Amino acid sequence: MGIAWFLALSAFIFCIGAGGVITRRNPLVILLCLELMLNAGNLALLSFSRMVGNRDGQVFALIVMVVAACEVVVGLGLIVAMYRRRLPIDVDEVSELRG
Amino acid sequence: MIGAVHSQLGPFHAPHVDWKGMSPLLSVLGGSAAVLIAGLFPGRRTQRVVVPVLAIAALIAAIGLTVWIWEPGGVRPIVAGALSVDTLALGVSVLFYVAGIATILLSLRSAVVRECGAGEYASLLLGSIGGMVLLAGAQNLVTIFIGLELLSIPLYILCGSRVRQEHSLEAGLKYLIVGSVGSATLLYGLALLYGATGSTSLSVIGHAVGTRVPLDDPLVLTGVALAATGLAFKASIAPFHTWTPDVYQGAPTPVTTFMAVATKAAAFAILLRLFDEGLISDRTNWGPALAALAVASIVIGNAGAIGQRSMKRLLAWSGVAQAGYILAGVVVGTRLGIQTSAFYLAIYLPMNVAAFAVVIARMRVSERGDDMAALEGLGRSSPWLAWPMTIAMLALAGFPATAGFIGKFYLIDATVAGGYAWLGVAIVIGSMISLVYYLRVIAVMWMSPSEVEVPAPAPARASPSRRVRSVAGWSPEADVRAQPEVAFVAIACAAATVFFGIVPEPLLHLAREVGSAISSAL
Amino acid sequence: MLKSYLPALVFLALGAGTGAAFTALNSVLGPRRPSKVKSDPYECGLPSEVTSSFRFGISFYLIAMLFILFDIEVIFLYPVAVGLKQFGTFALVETIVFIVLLFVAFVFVWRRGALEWR
Amino acid sequence: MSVPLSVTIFLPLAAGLAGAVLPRGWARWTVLAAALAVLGIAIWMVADYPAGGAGLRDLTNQQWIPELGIRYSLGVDGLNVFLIALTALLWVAATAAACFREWDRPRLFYFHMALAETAVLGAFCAQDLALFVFFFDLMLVPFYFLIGSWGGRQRVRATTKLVIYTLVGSLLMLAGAVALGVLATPAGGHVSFALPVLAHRLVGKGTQEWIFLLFAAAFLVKAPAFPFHGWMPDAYRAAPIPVLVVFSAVLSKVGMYGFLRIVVPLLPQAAQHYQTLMIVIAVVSILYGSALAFSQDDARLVVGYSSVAQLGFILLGIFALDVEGKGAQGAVLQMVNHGLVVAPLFLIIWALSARAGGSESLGRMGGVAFRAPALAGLFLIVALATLAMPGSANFVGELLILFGTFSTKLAFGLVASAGVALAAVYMIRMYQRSMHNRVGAAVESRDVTRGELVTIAPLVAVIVALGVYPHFVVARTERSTVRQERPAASLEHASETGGQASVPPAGTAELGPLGRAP
Repeated sequence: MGIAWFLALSAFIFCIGAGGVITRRNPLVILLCLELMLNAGNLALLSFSRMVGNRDGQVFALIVMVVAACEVVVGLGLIVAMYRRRLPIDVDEVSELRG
Repeated sequence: MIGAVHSQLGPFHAPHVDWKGMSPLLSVLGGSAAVLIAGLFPGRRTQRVVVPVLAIAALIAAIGLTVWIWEPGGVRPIVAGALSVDTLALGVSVLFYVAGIATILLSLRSAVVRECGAGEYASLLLGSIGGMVLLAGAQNLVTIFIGLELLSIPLYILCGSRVRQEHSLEAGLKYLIVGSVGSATLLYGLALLYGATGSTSLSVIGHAVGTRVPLDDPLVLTGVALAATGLAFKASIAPFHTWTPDVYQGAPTPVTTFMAVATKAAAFAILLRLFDEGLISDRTNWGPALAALAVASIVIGNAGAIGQRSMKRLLAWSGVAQAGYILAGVVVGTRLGIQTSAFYLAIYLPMNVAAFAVVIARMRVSERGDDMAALEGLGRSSPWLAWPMTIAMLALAGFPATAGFIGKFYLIDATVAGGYAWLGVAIVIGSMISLVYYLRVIAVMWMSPSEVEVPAPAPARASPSRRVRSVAGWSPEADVRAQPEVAFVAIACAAATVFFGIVPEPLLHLAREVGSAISSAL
Repeated sequence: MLKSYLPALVFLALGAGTGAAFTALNSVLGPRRPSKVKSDPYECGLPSEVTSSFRFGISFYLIAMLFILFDIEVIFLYPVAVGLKQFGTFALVETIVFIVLLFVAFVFVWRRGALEWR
Repeated sequence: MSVPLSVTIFLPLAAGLAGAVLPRGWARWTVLAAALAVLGIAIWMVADYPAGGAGLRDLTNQQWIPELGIRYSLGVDGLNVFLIALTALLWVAATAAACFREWDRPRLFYFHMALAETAVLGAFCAQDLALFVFFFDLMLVPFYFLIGSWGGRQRVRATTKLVIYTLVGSLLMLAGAVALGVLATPAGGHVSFALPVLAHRLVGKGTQEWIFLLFAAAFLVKAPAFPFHGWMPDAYRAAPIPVLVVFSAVLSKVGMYGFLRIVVPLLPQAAQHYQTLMIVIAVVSILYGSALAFSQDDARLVVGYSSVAQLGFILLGIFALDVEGKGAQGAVLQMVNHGLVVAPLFLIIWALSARAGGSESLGRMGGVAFRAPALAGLFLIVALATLAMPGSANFVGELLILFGTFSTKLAFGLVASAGVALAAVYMIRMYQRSMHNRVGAAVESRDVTRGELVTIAPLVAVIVALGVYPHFVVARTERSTVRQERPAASLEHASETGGQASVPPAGTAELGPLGRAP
């Protein structure tokens, strides 16, 4: 089966993640959706690396995984800190003043 | 690890590493690790003296090394195929270092350092600067991504570093979410570019697009669009700017200062790198789109700033507008345009830092916080703060005898010469709108009946600082007492703004050398 | 060559459409009938003792996050481990530098008392 | 031969800075001394300027920003020598008038006054387009502070309105100036903003036209001419009198000067193309200004609207574009005259309001003349000069303007000449209401104080002198002015005779190339 299907899948996952980030309110779920977006990128990288036949994409994917982990940890840290401050954990309530 | 990027399974050649060229980056990152460890040692002197001195020393060393390896024209690869040093990278990195020094000076007495610890604070700051330097010198999609993340993640933490302040945490979380969306979008765009051209090296991509790969290749187009979007988030270009006011307001003000000047410079450095060097051949496709973004930023930013009372939000909105001006230079894509963007980034630093320094100084003594009312009657009570703010506002509005005037002049020059005259007109119209709010700030300082302001610590700040652990054991009164270093930063930046408004030649000369870095420019 | 991309773009649009459509549908016509049974953490077995207000200790989250970080860093060792022979000393040196940096981080975490279970 | 122009220009600023650091009481005297010194230099300049001279003198011409092709080049010719003298004279008057009052934050006040003088002198002397724009915009900053910090009621609103109005124009002009400099650059040539160079590199007609509109916007707002005068009433009401003196008498002239120095010579075809439009604006300003001046009760606004009308005349003269350049000569003469009459008018209003219990409404004044014959006499002279009584220099000026207009646009000239009559109406009305009539409620009349005499009398003396010997000005401005107008005027001549006249570059006759060396 062609490369196109992998790309299609990754695009699909990316869109789901993006949609989730936009619509969801719970920061934990939003972090999950961010992971989806990043890993969609990973899938694209890997399939491309397969297509063009060099390993750059794979190494890129490795690095992305680590970066994603760091982001999530920072996000969790902030959320935990907010729990400790008993703040509302809802990104809409989170901003009292918008744009 | 970057070395491994180019390794086939065949015989592996260790990439050539030019340590001289990498020395500034090493000094910054080494400094980051050093202050982190230094911050572990308890005691007032370590926190107040040793750590900031170490950090500033690292930054000054970086500046010195940059000057040492500065040579106009031509690109010197530092790590083969991943990182290179040219005048563009070096030029903007000097901006990062200066912004870093200013930030450390501004935060000497601020509550952030007390709440998250001096070592962590300085280390995160230096780490972020390291990421910016990496980004500015990136020759490779992977390096771009690493640099961007190394830049962003410490900033997420710094935004939330006032763990006892709800706004701060919220700002951190919000910035994390929006920033990560930006990174993910950028990543996907980079992935598509890689897929289209089969390489992660900018130069290879640049050659491939238009020759091997057609200009209208769907992958290239989608990739460029997504990458532009991702970077627009970082540079807070409308319509991807919505996070800016909230985050700027919530974050600790020194951090806001840093984000306002350094992050913007880094984002534009990579925008220049990616579009005016890597994808210049595809300009016919991305040119109009970026031009539209620029106009949107100019209009939305200026319109949004009009209604603001909070100085930090006002500066955030004006930052969106100024991003639009700078983007105009990127759109033009000529060497003149690149020089203009570089020059404007350079003068944008003193203008904004001066304004933020005054805001910080006021926030510490006035219970009105960053509200515009905190500046009321400043011209009478403390002209040494009022003048820097006045000069900063006049410069941002583009009045003559300030660097802002030369910047506007240069921008319009570049746009007209580059065949984007209408963009120049858009800049002019934007400046007209911006007068409304810049002048209001000046009016509040000089023309409203002043009232005697008794310096009193804002309760929100005084109460937590009592509960500070031994990490930072000095009294909140330190905030209330005169803040020589803040005044110094403000006055120095204002002086620089005026100086470069009257004698811009040296800066313009540097800008031309920076422009000479990008050889592919029209 | 170009043809093979078109499905991707089609799916990009499709994906966006579906994602939006489903979330919209959910919010519009998704029935909301919360019941005791549904809200229970376990469908069967004994009713769980854990009350909703229960929280793990903060230090649990702390340790967990540190674990994720240090654990994920190991990824970088794999590519080197695969072909250390071809890579030779350069990769070895790089790896050592990397581990030293990790060690700095570890020292920091340890001295800052993040590892004590409070 | 004489003092370098840079010294003349930056002397006031230096004095202002010195005053800002010296003890509180000294500021006024340092600034006043500097103004007097500048006046002395200016008088020397005028005296030294040969009748019938045309070339630029006292040239200063150095690199400033070669990167952008901007040069720091200054020069004096017949066109601006009298405007410089006017500026110096009126600043002395205004500063002296200010010295007799106590001001809050005096050091700041006098610093801004000095900065303003520097900026105005710079704008008049600049021979480089970018440098002109630089000073033109810089003028705004001190006046923003002067009106906003020391003005009357609603001063902040007024000054903000003023700055936004004028800077919108200035920014458009900035865009126009840069566009002109860049588009005029021949392929491979270096961009240059030096006026003589630009006069050689005329851009295409289409380009000229849109750039012309940008410049016109800036200068008409500054004037102010009819549709762009929205800021005028508020600003005039709010401004403190010494500031208002220089503001109304000098700053409005900078706009008109800009037309003569930049627009007409550099954009001749556009000037020709928009001649009718500009003349219509001028005539409407004359009629509108006169009408409103007649209906105002606030003495300041009577003068304010009268200057709208007067500037209409000047604009009319500039765009008469007659071959002999009569209109332009009249315009230059009229710039000087108007400055000379407006300044004492405001000072007299100040004196009157001091007698009428601080009120400046004509309704509250009246009957002052009985016990103040000297003041009344001064006022009468100024009023007669304003309404262009035969024998006053204003009469000559308006006559020249009208002659120029008759020779090109007869109909408009006839309409405009109605303005002369209207001027008589509103000036005499103002004089009667304030001086004669029934004694106002709160009026306690007394004759001129020493301070008032010192500030007003010299100006009146100059008015009389010019009235006696206007040729002094005309002879010195003639050739420079005609030279500025020649390209556009000859164009018109060509269009009349149907022939295609070649456009001789303006302002380069006796002048080496100022452009940046390649």
